Amino acid sequence: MTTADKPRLSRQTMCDRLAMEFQDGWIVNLGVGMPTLCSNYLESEPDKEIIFHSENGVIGFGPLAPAGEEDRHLVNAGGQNVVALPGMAIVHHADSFGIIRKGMVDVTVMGAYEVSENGDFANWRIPVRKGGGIGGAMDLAACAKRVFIAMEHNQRNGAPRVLKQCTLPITAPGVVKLLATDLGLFEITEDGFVLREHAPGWSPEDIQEQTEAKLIIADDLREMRVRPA
Amino acid sequence: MTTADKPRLSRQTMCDRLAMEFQDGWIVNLGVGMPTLCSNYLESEPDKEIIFHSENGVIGFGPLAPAGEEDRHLVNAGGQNVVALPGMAIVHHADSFGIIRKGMVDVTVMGAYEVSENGDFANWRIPVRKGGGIGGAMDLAACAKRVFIAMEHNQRNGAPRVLKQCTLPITAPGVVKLLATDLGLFEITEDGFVLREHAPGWSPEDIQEQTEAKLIIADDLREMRVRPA
Amino acid sequence: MKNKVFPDFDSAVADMKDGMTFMSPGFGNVGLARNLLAAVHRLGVKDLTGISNNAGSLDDRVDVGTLIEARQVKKMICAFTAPTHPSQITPFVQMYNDDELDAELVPQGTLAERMRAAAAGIGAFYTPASVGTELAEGKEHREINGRTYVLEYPLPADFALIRAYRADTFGNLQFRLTQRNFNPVMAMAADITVVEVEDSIVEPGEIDPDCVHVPGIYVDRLVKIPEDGIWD
Amino acid sequence: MKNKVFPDFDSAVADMKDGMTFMSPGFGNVGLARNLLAAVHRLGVKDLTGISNNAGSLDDRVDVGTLIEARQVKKMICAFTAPTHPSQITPFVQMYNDDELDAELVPQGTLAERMRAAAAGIGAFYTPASVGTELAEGKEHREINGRTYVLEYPLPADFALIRAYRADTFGNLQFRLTQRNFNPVMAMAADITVVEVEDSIVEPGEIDPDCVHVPGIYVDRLVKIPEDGIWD
Repeated sequence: MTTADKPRLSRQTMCDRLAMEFQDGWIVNLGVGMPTLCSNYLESEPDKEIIFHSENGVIGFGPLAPAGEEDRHLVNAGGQNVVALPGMAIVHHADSFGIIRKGMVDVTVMGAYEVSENGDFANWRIPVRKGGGIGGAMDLAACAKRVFIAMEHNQRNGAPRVLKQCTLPITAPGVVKLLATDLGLFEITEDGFVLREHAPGWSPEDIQEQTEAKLIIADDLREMRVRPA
Repeated sequence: MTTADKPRLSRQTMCDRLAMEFQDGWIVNLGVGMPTLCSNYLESEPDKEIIFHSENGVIGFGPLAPAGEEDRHLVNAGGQNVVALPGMAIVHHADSFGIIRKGMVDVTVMGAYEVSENGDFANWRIPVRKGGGIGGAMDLAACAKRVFIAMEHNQRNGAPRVLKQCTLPITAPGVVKLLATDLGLFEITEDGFVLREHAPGWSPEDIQEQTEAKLIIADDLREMRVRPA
Repeated sequence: MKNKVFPDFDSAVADMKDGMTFMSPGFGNVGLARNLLAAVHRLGVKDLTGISNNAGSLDDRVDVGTLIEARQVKKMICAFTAPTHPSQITPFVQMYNDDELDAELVPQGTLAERMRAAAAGIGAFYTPASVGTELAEGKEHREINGRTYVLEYPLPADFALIRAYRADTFGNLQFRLTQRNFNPVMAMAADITVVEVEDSIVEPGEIDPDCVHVPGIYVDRLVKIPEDGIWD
Repeated sequence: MKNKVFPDFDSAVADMKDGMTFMSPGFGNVGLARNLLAAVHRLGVKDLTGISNNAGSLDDRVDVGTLIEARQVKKMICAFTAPTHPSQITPFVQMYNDDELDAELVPQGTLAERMRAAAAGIGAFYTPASVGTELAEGKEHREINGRTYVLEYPLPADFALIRAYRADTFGNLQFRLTQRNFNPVMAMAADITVVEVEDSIVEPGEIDPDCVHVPGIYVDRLVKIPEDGIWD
């Protein structure tokens, strides 16, 4: 069986793995799209209290509102109706980004088009298209305590997204700490780009084959965890 | 009778005259001390609605609280207990100075040690003393739409306070629009320092004698008004 | 004192002129002044510059995109100048790609802070957002305490078109939950602030002074949304 | 989750160290955390830098002046370094005149905005206040749109000693009327924010999320003022 045929991790597994890193009491900002799946994982660790922050100025909101129970004035960063939790607070947009710029967000999880081995990432602009959609990504990327990325390891045509250097305009330089792809978990350290966990059935060599960045194989390399150690 | 013996205007008259200039709907900030007397005049023009702003973030407060009816959480810039009016709003200190710096205060009335003919004034520091008490005066002086000053015309030893140039460190350059002293009303115009109204019994020459600044005598010079035209 | 309560949306924006700059709040379809945008659409003023988080959505509802599609807008200053999904070719995206409209892309936090600077009389400020990216190119950089920042300037506007939940006749405003978003900074940054009110316009004194989100001194005009107005 | 409610004032400031910077709010004797200041006095830490609108009053009540008189403060950053009336020779004024203490005089609006910059991650900002005066000497000037501004830097602190009216156990704060003054910006600017609460510390959910003045994420410690505490 060629590597191209081997089964890859699901998006939920990728996000579960990142969410596993969240610590009790952390302030977490989840980007629109795939990263919102991180909140599903947290149901499996009910003792871990996470405070969700969204750019539009809501701190401490809950899960998606059940159909029929939406409050039309309460949405998350993706515009989805969420539930109010006790202790929730609202601030305006300028104050919300004050929270971000002060570095109070413990982790932001975002999607990306590309990540490079030095921690750059790109998620706002494709050069063939005019303009871009930056939203709050640059503020979050520059200022959150940690930037985690959840991203498919390859483009649809198979080309690698994990590069020596980003080809697309970057969102912030050198900020990515942790990357989950459908092939594994990667940590960006001072020594370089470290493969920490791999998808079942994928060898380090298989993964390097799909990766332009030079992988350092962790001494304690293991299969991608789906539950905390 | 020498000019030194002639009767001078009271502090209340000086402040009445300045308050007469306030227009309906103006946002007014009154400095601690003499300027607070301006609010007494407004009782005589009940149709004129003035919105009082104070540095500590209160907008639209009323007169001093009657004894026994003080709310210990509600004070003006002088720390005096005032009455809440309907429509009052509270903001924090940084937002309160945002109001000031945006230029929303239509007039600030302050006391001063010295005013010069070009509109400089000094009210925060005496050189023989270390340090100064600047409070919110520099922000207000630099940013209010109009700066009015209420000040005794002479020092206790008779030396003039209305000068060609301030001798004390200034609070802001060239901002004074209107000055009321116990000798008259003075307007600072592009042409110079204009005597508009004089205390009863005081001739322009009498007043010039007490003034280092070069007075321009208004064509329509008149006695200090105590009621609107 | 000046009456701030207007009978309808059209009279509340009637003095908007060609070439003016307007601010339109809203995030995730919440907190937009759709009735006021519809009135600006009916007014037909042209060559507007719009300041908004995005430049309209694909649905049929009135938003900034309505003015763009009617060719009333010459420039947008916003945080999204390309669709978040390639399929979302809004009128704005089409016209921007065809060079029929200008746009300035601003990171969302910088967008909000530039409005706040205009609201607070700040001449300019340094932010760490966008440093090291294409959006910081040509901007002044400065290292402060070992960190690099870019210099950003205030973003004022002639009009802010605001949606509030509740107001008093003096203009004190309250918002509900994430309806607040850009509304307060826009209301405070603009020269003329016009507000459409969802719940009620009450007498002064009925809103707790400790729970005012925007003091009435920033607010010029209020219109209660009628039952047959645009609500969502 | 971390318990933010402390049993007494002394335990809430016990880890304050010599040489630290603290913020103390209050304006016109309203909104000062007198119980926490008294605890810092009992703790006896020295070489503190204080950030406050003024540096203590002449009355017998506990305020920043209490720490100054006890020689716990090496420097004050404030808007009043001389008495407003020549007769008001406070311990601070005496010590400052005798060069036993350092002070930095900052215009009140600049003081508040420098804290706000620290709270909002702004690297520096330009303000028109103090331009053309002695207090702007040596500072960087810049002309922006025909107006001259001076550059000012953020003012952070290790501790903020806050007085609130009401709180929930998560740390969401509410203030009453002009008690608010510097409290929110200080609470948001400091590393560790300690709050003495007048009315009650309630369960999360009891404070309306639309009427929170300082979100709980900024607040580290809460102490309810006991009946025999310092109230005014």
